[in-house]
Amino acid sequence: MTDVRPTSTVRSRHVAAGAAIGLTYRVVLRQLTSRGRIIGLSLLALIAPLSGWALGSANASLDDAVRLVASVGLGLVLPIVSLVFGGAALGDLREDKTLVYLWLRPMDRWPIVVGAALAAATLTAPITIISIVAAAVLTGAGHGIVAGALFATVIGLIAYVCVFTLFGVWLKRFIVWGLAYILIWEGFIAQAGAGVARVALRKYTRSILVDRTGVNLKLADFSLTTAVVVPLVVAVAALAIAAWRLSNQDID
Amino acid sequence: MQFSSTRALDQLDVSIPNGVTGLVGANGAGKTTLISLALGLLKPTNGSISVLGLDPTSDGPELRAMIGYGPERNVFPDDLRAYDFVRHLAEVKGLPRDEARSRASDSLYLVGLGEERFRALGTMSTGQRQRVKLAQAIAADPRLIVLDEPTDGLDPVQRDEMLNIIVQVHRDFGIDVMLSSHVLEEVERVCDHVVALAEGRLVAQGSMAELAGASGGIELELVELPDRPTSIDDVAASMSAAGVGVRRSGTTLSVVGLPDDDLFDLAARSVAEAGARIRTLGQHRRTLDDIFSGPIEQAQP
Amino acid sequence: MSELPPPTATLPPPLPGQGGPPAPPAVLSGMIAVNAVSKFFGSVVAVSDVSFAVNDGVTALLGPNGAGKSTLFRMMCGLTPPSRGSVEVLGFDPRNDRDVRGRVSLVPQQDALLDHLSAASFLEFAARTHGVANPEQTAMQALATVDLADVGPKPVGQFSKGMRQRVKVAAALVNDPEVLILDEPLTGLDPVQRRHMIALFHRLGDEGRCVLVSSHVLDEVAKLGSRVLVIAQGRLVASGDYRDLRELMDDRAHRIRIGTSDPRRLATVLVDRGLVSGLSLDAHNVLVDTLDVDSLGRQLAAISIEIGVRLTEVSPLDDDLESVFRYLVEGR
Amino acid sequence: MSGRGDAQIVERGFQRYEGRRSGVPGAIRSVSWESIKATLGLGRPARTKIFPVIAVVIAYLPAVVFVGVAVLIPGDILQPEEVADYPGYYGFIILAIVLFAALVAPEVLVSDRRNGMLAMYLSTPLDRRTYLAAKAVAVITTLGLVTLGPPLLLLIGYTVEGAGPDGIDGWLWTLVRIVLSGMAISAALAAVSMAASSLTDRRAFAAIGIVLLVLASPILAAALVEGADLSPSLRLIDISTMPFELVFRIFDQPGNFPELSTWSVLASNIVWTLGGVVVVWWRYSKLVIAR
Repeated sequence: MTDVRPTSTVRSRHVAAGAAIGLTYRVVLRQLTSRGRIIGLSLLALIAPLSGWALGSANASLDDAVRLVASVGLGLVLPIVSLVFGGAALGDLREDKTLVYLWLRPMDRWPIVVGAALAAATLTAPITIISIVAAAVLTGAGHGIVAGALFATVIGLIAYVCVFTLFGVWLKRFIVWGLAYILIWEGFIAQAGAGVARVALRKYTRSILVDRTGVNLKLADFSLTTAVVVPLVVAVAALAIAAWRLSNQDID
Repeated sequence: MQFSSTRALDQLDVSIPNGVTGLVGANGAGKTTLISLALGLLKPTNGSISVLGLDPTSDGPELRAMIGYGPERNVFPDDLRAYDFVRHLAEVKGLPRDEARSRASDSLYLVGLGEERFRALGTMSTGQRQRVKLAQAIAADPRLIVLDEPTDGLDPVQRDEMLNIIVQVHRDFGIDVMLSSHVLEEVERVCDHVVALAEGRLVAQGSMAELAGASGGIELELVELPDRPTSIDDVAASMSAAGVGVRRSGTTLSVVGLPDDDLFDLAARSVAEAGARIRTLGQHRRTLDDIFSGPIEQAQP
Repeated sequence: MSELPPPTATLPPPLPGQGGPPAPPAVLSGMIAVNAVSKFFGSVVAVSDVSFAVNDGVTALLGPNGAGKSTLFRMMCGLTPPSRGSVEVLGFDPRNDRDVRGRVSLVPQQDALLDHLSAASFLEFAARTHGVANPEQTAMQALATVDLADVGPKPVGQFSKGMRQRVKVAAALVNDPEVLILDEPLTGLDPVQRRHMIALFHRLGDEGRCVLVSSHVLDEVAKLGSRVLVIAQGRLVASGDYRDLRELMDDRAHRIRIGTSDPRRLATVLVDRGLVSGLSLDAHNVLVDTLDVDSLGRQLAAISIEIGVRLTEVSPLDDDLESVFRYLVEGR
Repeated sequence: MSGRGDAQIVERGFQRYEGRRSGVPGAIRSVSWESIKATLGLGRPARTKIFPVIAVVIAYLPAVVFVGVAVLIPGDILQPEEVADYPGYYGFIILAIVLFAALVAPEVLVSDRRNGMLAMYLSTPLDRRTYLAAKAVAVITTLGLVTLGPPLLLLIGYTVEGAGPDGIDGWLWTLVRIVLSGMAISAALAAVSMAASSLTDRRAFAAIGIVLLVLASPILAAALVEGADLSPSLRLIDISTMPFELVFRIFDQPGNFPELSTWSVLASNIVWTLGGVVVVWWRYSKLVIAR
């Protein structure tokens, strides 16, 4: 038994939450920025401004413009881009079995989840905001549609990214489940009735747009405060669940 | 052989005879490049190569139909059954359907996977999957099989079984084997011929007897005895008194300076006088490890 | 037969079914303490009722593929909870105690690295996530320790299997760990790299760290040190110095090959003296089985001189680690 | 009772194979057949059969209905042309074809790269060129199931019912046109879906990419031509309409976009097909195979 016992007191140290968020943010951001993914999603997002422009040049009505921004922008581009980045933030690390380099560390769990969500948002924001706001502008419908689109996208972005970060932590095939939520749940089931609609983020982002433009869309009748507060609460709850799940699941 | 920036193989001239040949060398020494050249998957920048009398650069497909290959990576289609995996690849190598079907079963029986041959590859252990790889390599009746680290990831018991099958493939079925490995003891045990590479250059080539054999002098390992604490020192002293060179490391004495037979007699006498206990005695043998650590280590960056 | 040193190796007591209810096992303690741990994945029993303690120095964990080694390692790092029993590292539960995770390092078996980072930035990231004071310098030092100083800026994704393995070990050194767990760290390394790595483990063990290594390359593990834990089919089969383990297997004869100028004469004398329990002859050798390896070793030289035959080889065939491993694991 | 001495132990272990080997053509055939079986889920767990079955049902159902209607209703109340002519038929089953295209190529190309089979294939008589040829044959053949099968069923149905094209040469000419159309659609969609499948290592992304490409291009084309009323020839960039437009031209009918010349429609199809092939070859020639 050699006498050189590592002095355990000196070495036990831990990483502060702020530093942990920063470290996770940087590594996840580098992990997410892959050329193929960004180009692909930008092309997808292109549909919004293009169809906006098509509508604009045929000088369509405000109703058509709002319906377009709500369906193509808030209903397709925003959730799918959020899914790919939000889900992959921790989902890729889990699949590549590199999460252990964040998990087996003297760090709390919640900063890891927050850092990952921030990284996903950093990439989702430019693509979604630019494309949806551009679509709103190109429709030339005015009446606050641009401000409404921007406001709805920002709120929706926060909620969708956090929810899909939770998908990435919890579900193995997060892409398939994410698409199922977007296309089937929000796309069909949530259209069925007001009760079900309450559990679909799309209804809240539409309500923000409706409130700003005065156009009333089907099933988008939440007040502005609910339409803003509920998604943010959902976002925080999703991150909390993700942090809890991260410390209680098996890590490869 | 020149890659864009690195010279993978450098004026290599090597001839590999029949039998089981071991390909050893540090990581990045050019083993995989040499194997790829032999299979016609890479073209040499200059120089020529002939395998089984054919030139891989021009008649690659015909050659690859006669060579069984076991890649290093252990990645498999999980939901494919072992039997289908072997049968399909035998068909791709040109065997008619029913011939491929019966040979697939035969090969899987030969590697000891008779009962498990209809199980999906995803449900198999690393050991079993290595054996499926070998079965696939021999199924299409090749004249040569090339195995890239066939015992990688196997535990000692599995490794023994795999090595015995490889020896059997050559001895009983007359198929020549070229295998690369990092475990030199394995190569010493199984191979008749060795090619050692470092930095793309040939470092050693020859039969196992030439490369790793007796190299003069004897080694005597004793056991410390509580009731005779000085027994080892006494043996060492009496041997060096006889005027031979004695080098001690721990409880092992390396003795040189006389023909081996005289050294053996001297050793026996010294041990008997000191009442020491022999654990091992034998000629000093050069191992692949010595070859490996010699020039190859200097070449190591 | 002289008094052997008290065996430091232990074979687990016979299974409860065979000899009366066993006394409740004492709670073990040490840098790593595993007490009555079992782990089930659905109906598959990965680890069943294993108890052992590991202290400083290098200890080798051996066992066939699928015996539960990786599962045990993951429980020691808290990556997965035990189904029953408890695991403590440096006195804390690795799964829930945040700070102990800074004092433990794992080199995982799977080949997973942050491929887009360069070796230097990956190690710097590893150091920062451990809250190390000077991450850049620690990273450089770790790179140098594994002989990768000159490829620091290159992205890890382009590294060969051996270099990636060394980066993983370096990443486990940046936090100056007290407990270092390495799951088959030697795979993919060539003999020279293996020798450097083993010398490194030795040094780490001598510095008072608890180094637990699993490997299939047994003759290299034997050089690591002689303390072994052998796991087979999820159970602890043996622990202690592997040479003592071989001695403990007194029910299994030692097989020795003796090269001599006159095998037949030597054989008859050995049988008369009752030193061997079985033998076979060939042109140059006598292959003997003996239950008293100590006496045979002491008398062999004297006998050969007495009957005038030359002794050219004495090779024990089954007391190396690989044979010990096979005997322990066979039939289990 | 002594034995008759004719006992022998048959050494059954391992025989040399001296017979003929079928070389590269045989290799292509077996790889194609294995890929076709994989996509249709033959010899694999039931769950892999769901999508192929759905696609086939969607594709053949309308044909069965039309033939049924034409057979059941006596006399010729319904002229076959009114019910469904061959080019028009594709309008009913475009969803099945797109679904199949998004399913087949990712399964056939992407999985080989992820599960080590590509490294195994390249150690056989196949090289990258012949491997891709085998895969192309597999994709085109499987797509043929939904692009060639249904119209043939229509032809047979009508002929049996006596409402088929008149005269042997008329019948043969229609058959040739059907085969030509089926192949044109399969080739274009195969090339494009294989290109998408060679750009990503995740089957899900490849499938999404194909579906989005096929859905997005008509929107894009419509936006450019109608929205900004640029020149109608910009519609040629629409991968999901042009092949079917070509079918109309093969049956020398004006089709949905008469303003586009047949040559330009054909050219668009060829450009899409060759473009796909170029992308696949560019990716696979650069691919570093980890053995």
